[in-house]
Amino acid sequence: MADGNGKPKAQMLDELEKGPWPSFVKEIKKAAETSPVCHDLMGQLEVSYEEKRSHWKHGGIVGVLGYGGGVIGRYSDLPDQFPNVAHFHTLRVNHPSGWFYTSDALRTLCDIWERHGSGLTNMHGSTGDIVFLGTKTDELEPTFKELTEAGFDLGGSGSVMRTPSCCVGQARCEWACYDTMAACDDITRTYQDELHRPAFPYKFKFKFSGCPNDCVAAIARADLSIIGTWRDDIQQDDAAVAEYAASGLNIQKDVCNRCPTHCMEWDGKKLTIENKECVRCMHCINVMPKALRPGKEKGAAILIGAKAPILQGALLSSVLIPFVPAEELLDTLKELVSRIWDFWGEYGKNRERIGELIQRVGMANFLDGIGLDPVPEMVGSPRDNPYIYFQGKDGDQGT
Amino acid sequence: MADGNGKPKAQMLDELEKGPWPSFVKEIKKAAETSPVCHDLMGQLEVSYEEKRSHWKHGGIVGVLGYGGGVIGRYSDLPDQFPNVAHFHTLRVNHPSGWFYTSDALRTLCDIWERHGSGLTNMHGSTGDIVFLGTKTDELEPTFKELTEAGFDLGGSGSVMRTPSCCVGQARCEWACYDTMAACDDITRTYQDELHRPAFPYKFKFKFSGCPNDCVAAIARADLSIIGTWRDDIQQDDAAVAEYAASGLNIQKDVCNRCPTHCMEWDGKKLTIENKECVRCMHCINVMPKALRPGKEKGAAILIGAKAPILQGALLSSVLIPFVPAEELLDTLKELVSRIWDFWGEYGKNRERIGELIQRVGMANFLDGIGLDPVPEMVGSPRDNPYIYFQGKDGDQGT
Amino acid sequence: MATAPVKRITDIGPPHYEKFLHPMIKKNYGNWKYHETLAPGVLCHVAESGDRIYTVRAGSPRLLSVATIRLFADLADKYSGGYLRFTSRNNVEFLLEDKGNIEPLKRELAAAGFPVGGTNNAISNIVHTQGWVHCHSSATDASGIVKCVMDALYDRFTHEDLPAKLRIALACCLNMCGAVHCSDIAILGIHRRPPKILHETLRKVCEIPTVIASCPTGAIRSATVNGNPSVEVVEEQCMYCGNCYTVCPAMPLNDPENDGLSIWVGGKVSNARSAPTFSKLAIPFIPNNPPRWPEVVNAVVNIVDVYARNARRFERVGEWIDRIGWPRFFELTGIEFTRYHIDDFKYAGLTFARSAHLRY
Amino acid sequence: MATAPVKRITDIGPPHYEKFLHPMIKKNYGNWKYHETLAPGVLCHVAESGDRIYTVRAGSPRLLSVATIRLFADLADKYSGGYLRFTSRNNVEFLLEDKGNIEPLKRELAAAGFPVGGTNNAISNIVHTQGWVHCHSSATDASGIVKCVMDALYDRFTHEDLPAKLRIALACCLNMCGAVHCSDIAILGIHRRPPKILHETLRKVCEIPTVIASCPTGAIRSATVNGNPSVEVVEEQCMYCGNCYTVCPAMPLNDPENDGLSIWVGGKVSNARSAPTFSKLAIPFIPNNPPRWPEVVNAVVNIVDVYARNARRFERVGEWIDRIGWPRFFELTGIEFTRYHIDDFKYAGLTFARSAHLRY
Ligand code: SRM
Ligand code: SRM
Ligand code: SRM
Ligand code: SRM
Ligand code: SF4
Ligand code: SF4
Ligand code: SF4
Ligand code: SF4
Ligand code: SF4
Ligand code: SF4
Ligand code: SF4
Ligand code: SF4
Repeated sequence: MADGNGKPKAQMLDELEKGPWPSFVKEIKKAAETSPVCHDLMGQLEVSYEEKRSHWKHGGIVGVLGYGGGVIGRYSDLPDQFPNVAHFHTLRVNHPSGWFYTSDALRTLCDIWERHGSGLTNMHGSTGDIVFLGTKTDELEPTFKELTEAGFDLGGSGSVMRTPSCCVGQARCEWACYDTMAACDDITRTYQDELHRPAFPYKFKFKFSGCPNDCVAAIARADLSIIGTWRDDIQQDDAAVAEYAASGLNIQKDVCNRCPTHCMEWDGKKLTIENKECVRCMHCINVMPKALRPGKEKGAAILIGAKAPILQGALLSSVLIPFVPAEELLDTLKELVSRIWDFWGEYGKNRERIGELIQRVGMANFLDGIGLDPVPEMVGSPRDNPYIYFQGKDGDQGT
Repeated sequence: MADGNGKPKAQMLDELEKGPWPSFVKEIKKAAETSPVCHDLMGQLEVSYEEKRSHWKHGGIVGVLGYGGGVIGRYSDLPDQFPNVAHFHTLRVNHPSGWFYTSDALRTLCDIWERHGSGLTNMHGSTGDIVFLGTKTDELEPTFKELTEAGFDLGGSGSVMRTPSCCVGQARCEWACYDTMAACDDITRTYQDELHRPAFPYKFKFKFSGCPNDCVAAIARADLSIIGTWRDDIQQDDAAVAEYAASGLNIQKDVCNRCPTHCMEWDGKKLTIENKECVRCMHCINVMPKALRPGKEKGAAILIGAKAPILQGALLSSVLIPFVPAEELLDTLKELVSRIWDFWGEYGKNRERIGELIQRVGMANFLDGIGLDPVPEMVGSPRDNPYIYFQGKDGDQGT
Repeated sequence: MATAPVKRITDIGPPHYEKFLHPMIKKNYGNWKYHETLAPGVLCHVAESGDRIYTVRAGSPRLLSVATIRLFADLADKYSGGYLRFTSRNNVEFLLEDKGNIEPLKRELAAAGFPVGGTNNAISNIVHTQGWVHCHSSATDASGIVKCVMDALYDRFTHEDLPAKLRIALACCLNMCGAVHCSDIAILGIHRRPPKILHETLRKVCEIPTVIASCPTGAIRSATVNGNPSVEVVEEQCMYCGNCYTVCPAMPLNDPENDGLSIWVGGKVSNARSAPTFSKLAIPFIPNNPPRWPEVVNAVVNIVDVYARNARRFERVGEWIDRIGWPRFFELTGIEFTRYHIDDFKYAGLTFARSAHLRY
Repeated sequence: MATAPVKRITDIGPPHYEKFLHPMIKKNYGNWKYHETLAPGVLCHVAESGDRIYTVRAGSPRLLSVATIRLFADLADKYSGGYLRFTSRNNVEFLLEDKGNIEPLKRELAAAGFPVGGTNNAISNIVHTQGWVHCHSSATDASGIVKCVMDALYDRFTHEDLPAKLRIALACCLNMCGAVHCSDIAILGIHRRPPKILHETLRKVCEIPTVIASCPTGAIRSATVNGNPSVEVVEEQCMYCGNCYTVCPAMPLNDPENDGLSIWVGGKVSNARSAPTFSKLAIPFIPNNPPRWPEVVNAVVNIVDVYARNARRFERVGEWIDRIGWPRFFELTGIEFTRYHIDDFKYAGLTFARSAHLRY
């Protein structure tokens, strides 16, 4: 794997330097210029490419003092061949809301990681963290020390609240119906303890999207998905609508006909929206951003339960609270979260996500448990099977 | 319950003689004029109305010689009070395809039933049979004898092929894409043995509808649902379309906009159907029967598995064979049925409908079992979960 | 007196339908061109040959005495050459060659108390089941409720003024012989108490493993009662489906105080426009209130009226609700949304509102 | 040399984002009016105040060396006042006050090998995971395939000529860290062999009840192996999900001959038009073929091309397939429909074609 000079001879990986898209192999090689760790990473990866299999062992538990998460332990199963990656742990560093940085902040992170690790990162991990990719056990604490001194902290791993993330929101998007970045930052900060010290049955993710476009995939990837929306009518600028029409947009075909509720009418001159029937899908607004905008009464819908397929199949989040005004969002959310976590803590099985727990005990029982009244917005449709568990002992339950 | 004259005093039931809709109570009273059984039926029913509960006992096994089905045993739990309905069995008489009768045939049936039973019927039962409602055990065989002599036979009950039924089809409907009545009659006749002698894990129902309007509810109520359809283009008469438009039909709104695939265009003069995208839903044809008709290449789709909710929830039938030309329908159907029944006989559990069996073993295994290749028409969409059972032992399965 | 044994006739099947077909139908079989509606309940089918057959459809209580069947036979003789049929929803249809016979037939039917209608966008007859008239399993009566509801909807049968077809069905227990599961409006008899076990009977007539296996929720466990093997029901796990009763007479569910009705909406069978779909829960429970079940009648009439006022042309009940959304359905009908509406059976998760598509 | 213990800093949370916001963003925070696209990868957001901020978005391999991050920092200093951000799909965005800086920045990015694009109806970056670079569980590599696919789709990143957004994601095992389950096109690493049990290790590091409970299909049973308590796997019941491996290192699934990729299509996340929905199986298995995975690249490019040619404006992949139907999708793409496409997991029945809506 290594030629006479100790340089990685990586014929297969070299193939991945070719082509127009930026190459991760080039990145590893760049890092290898200052980090011997990366030589061995290349070497082991080349073996994986040859043998078509991972050469990492199932992770062990490593971390920094007082934290139960934020580090993923990783060991090579070819430590003799590639001693520099015998340990190759990652640190998950909590990113700032919206993934905004100054050049200085980035350089600080680079300097720390060059000193203590491979110099390789993921910007960012799928949950949103800055991922410091690969270091040894005894570098963990020093890295952490420098990070916190620079104002950074670790993100989540294990059975904790995971690093919340959010879309760019009001920082640069005209559609944000609440301040996603403030909410994400506040929740992250409020639940520091839950982020760093595993006390849950399993992981719990928050994602904040400012509108139903859901640019942070909250509905698919977060146990609690906060999605901005509005309650009143779409703001409409008729002159701007006319301009779109004049500039060649086929409003009938590309806007009205694609409206999921067919609640728009275009008579060639005037666009009429039957707002009572609009489901706030964003399509018309997306197509005509200068002419249409979300209403003025802004806020968010809170949905619960998304997750990947293991164990009982993937879940999408579903509506828990149809609308909270923006001003009340954080209070409502915190009140809600504490009840949800209490319920989950009491009834959740080990490695059972909240969405799975709801499926297991039933949504109605879950609502009872957290003290929320059922509303029809929570369901796509009412049950179609007659297998109803009626409650109570008296003669008139269920009426 | 009975006044001095032995006449039923039925105050609650009397209420049901009022109102414009034809009254079943009047029917019972009419029958009571010649049948003492109906007095006691009224009496017991009045008790049920007072006490809000059924007074029938769980049925016992009664029947006619050599048949395992066609009779539902029924006993009163108030036999002392209403001795004439102490036994109150029903006979299910196989109706002629399409529920067509001559007045003479009906009179024959009436005469037989007046002689041997309550003189009350259901025209018809939910499965389609002529239901002779209420007689004693020792009247069963004589009734049967007279029925067969008059050319009638019993229908199904228990774990048999149930009485098949069909829509009026080509007898009076311009849309029938195959001869539903012939198919229903042929299948009924071919499988006499399976109809009369229980040899299945559970019931098995056939229903034949001539087109996707499905006037016999095959897709919801039959284990095998044969639904007529066509393969080529909708037959279109432009002049007649124009007439509909002239007579005030809003073709854009009421036809085009309601087409599920939006494959129709109306420019105010000419209707254009993108037939490749038409799903043969029938809507446009239903609205403009003089202008549009099913294509010329007619046949049927065969769907499998519908049933009511007990045990694991209701099922709708799903596509098994997307299209069989009308000429080949009966041959294909019989070939298919024999393979399905073999598979069901071998793998079906007691009281497991075919639809439930398919759910349990998996559609792909069922297809294997009956020797049918999977085609994409069988699914609403392919699986969305990654839990695939790959087959075989070699390295290339699943490719 | 000993008689020689006559050969017993069996397995002859039903009479062949051809014997019962009107000559004009036989002639034009498979060659119909189009149809028109002349009036509610009166259709005219036109054949390629130019022949026309007129259908007059009358409502029926389904539970018919031989007297009434003979009346129909007489009317058929008088007006339709002796030919008639019944429909898949238990109406009776007279098949007329002579257009002039339509009105006299209608008059005679009216006089005898049989309304003509049920075609197109009228409400047709209610598909239903046995109820207290013949079934042991029933949580309610069938014919009685049907009579009351149809009395109230009589004008909807004789007029075609709804936005689209509206099919009502009734089943008196969860076996759903009325196949109510795909109806625009379904009335379903339900039990709400676990079976009361008759241990003595059970011991004699039921197989314990079969009983245990019959329960979809696994609520039945084996137990020793008075020293004998029997079963017990974990009450919290029972949702009163009655399947144990079906397999074992010693597990009756009847309970006058707790049996009653539920109302379901938005199902359909036809493939027209939208795909066939199940009915969904609208009202979880209405007590039995014979003989006229006013609460059930009001509930159904209310849903029909709200639908009639709000749906667009060619929108079936379910298609209308799809457009306006369930929250508005509950709002418009004034029906309360409860915990029972939220599915908790096997596919529950898929019925939750899994999008931010929201109306306020 | 003994040093006095410094107070260890913990639980400070991430830096507050405000520190990192461009002054113009801070000023107009929450007061943006609309946006325009100036070119692929170049957006202009206009504030109520009239201020304009220009965003230049560049593609990134996500796996970045500190050298490249420093390059980005330098470019930010030069062109965007030192302000930049990353997107939820791992692209980097420079936030420019001066429109004149757009072109020079683009040129420098191009020179450094970072394409500008990914906006609107372009294909943006591929959300992905660790693969052989860092994860023990992976059935394939992540970064390598992403590189190859994006090389082939390069022009689709730099041009906005698709009918709608098209999001691709990759996950290297069924844990789906890449959250591929709701992507227009998902590439998913899969195992196809049951775990090989390392009984010695198992005995030492795993709890047998936990291992047994971890299996969604109940394929794991306790067993005695060489006289010691261990587990066995009923091979026919295993669908290679890897959950047992996650909870117990002694159950590895890696198998070079049988690991590989599957392709899924038609998922989406946004609520625009249609509701969010899962991706569905398109290709059950493609073998691992490093370093360039040509079969995977061709499969993805083929689907993209067929979609691009056939979909209507604003139709996401799933919306397009909904319109044309799955049979035509398989026909147009030339992908074979197999038994594996037919669902057999818990909601299987609901995925069958439960209507007579058929295209021929
Ligand atoms: C690093 C990261 C992938 C990446 O390359 O970006 C990742 C990596 C791992 N994930 Fe993940 N997950 C990562 C985001 C996700 C996401 C996406 C998200 O958060 O939006 C998901 C899907 C959403 C969800 O939570 O359902 C995800 C679903 C899983 C699961 C399945 C969880 C489930 O309930 O279905 C597992 C299995 C587990 O928890 O045991 C898992 C487990 C793992 C482990 C810890 C492997 C294991 O079994 O121990 C991986 C460590 C890899 C390594 O060696 O570094 N990872 N994981 C992501 C975290 C980086 C970050 O902090 O920013
Ligand atoms: C008479 C009839 C109702 C009626 O008033 O029309 C009827 C009556 C009974 N049905 Fe039914 N079913 C009748 C059509 C149906 C239908 C509708 C259909 O066939 O289109 C269904 C729903 C479709 C289906 O098959 O799934 C139906 C689904 C059931 C079930 C549930 C089966 C299931 O798999 O879910 C049961 C329970 C059972 O089989 O043990 C059942 C059981 C019964 C029993 C035998 C009660 C029992 O548990 O033993 C009822 C006898 C009542 C009596 O005393 O007369 N009946 N049953 C219908 C038959 C008349 C005829 O032959 O024409
Ligand atoms: C006579 C009958 C068939 C039979 O063999 O008995 C029949 C006959 C016709 N049906 Fe039907 N349908 C009959 C039960 C059904 C059923 C089954 C049911 O109700 O249980 C359905 C499915 C209902 C559902 O979807 O829940 C049914 C769905 C249709 C449709 C589709 C309507 C829709 O928009 O969904 C049409 C088309 C139309 O009416 O425009 C149709 C149209 C017709 C036409 C116009 C067909 C024709 O050209 O002759 C017939 C006259 C109908 C009318 O009532 O206006 N028929 N039709 C049945 C009469 C039942 C009754 O007495 O009311
Ligand atoms: C920067 C970013 C948010 C962030 O905080 O990082 C973002 C930003 C914008 N999104 Fe997004 N979206 C971003 C990820 C997403 C995601 C999440 C994902 O891809 O994982 C989605 C959901 C995708 C899905 O449905 O699978 C998403 C669905 C949308 C949509 C809905 C598109 C649709 O028709 O389904 C719009 C509206 C549009 O493009 O017309 C949108 C529109 C926008 C607008 C135009 C909003 C605005 O007015 O500023 C932004 C510029 C977008 C562009 O790329 O054309 N954004 N957007 C993300 C850029 C990712 C990238 O680098 O490519
Ligand atoms: S989710 Fe909405 S508010 Fe947030 S960035 Fe996307 S479009 Fe803007
Ligand atoms: S936001 Fe969506 S639902 Fe509302 S009017 Fe626009 S396109 Fe229609
Ligand atoms: S199913 Fe079709 S063919 Fe049969 S009667 Fe109804 S409309 Fe006519
Ligand atoms: S039959 Fe249905 S799908 Fe076909 S064109 Fe007519 S309305 Fe459209
Ligand atoms: S629905 Fe139930 S109660 Fe009614 S007839 Fe059928 S089995 Fe009997
Ligand atoms: S009624 Fe149904 S749920 Fe209750 S015990 Fe009997 S079978 Fe089980
Ligand atoms: S998807 Fe699987 S293999 Fe890939 S990083 Fe996540 S856990 Fe590891
Ligand atoms: S891989 Fe999954 S299905 Fe197979 S034994 Fe392990 S947990 Fe069970």
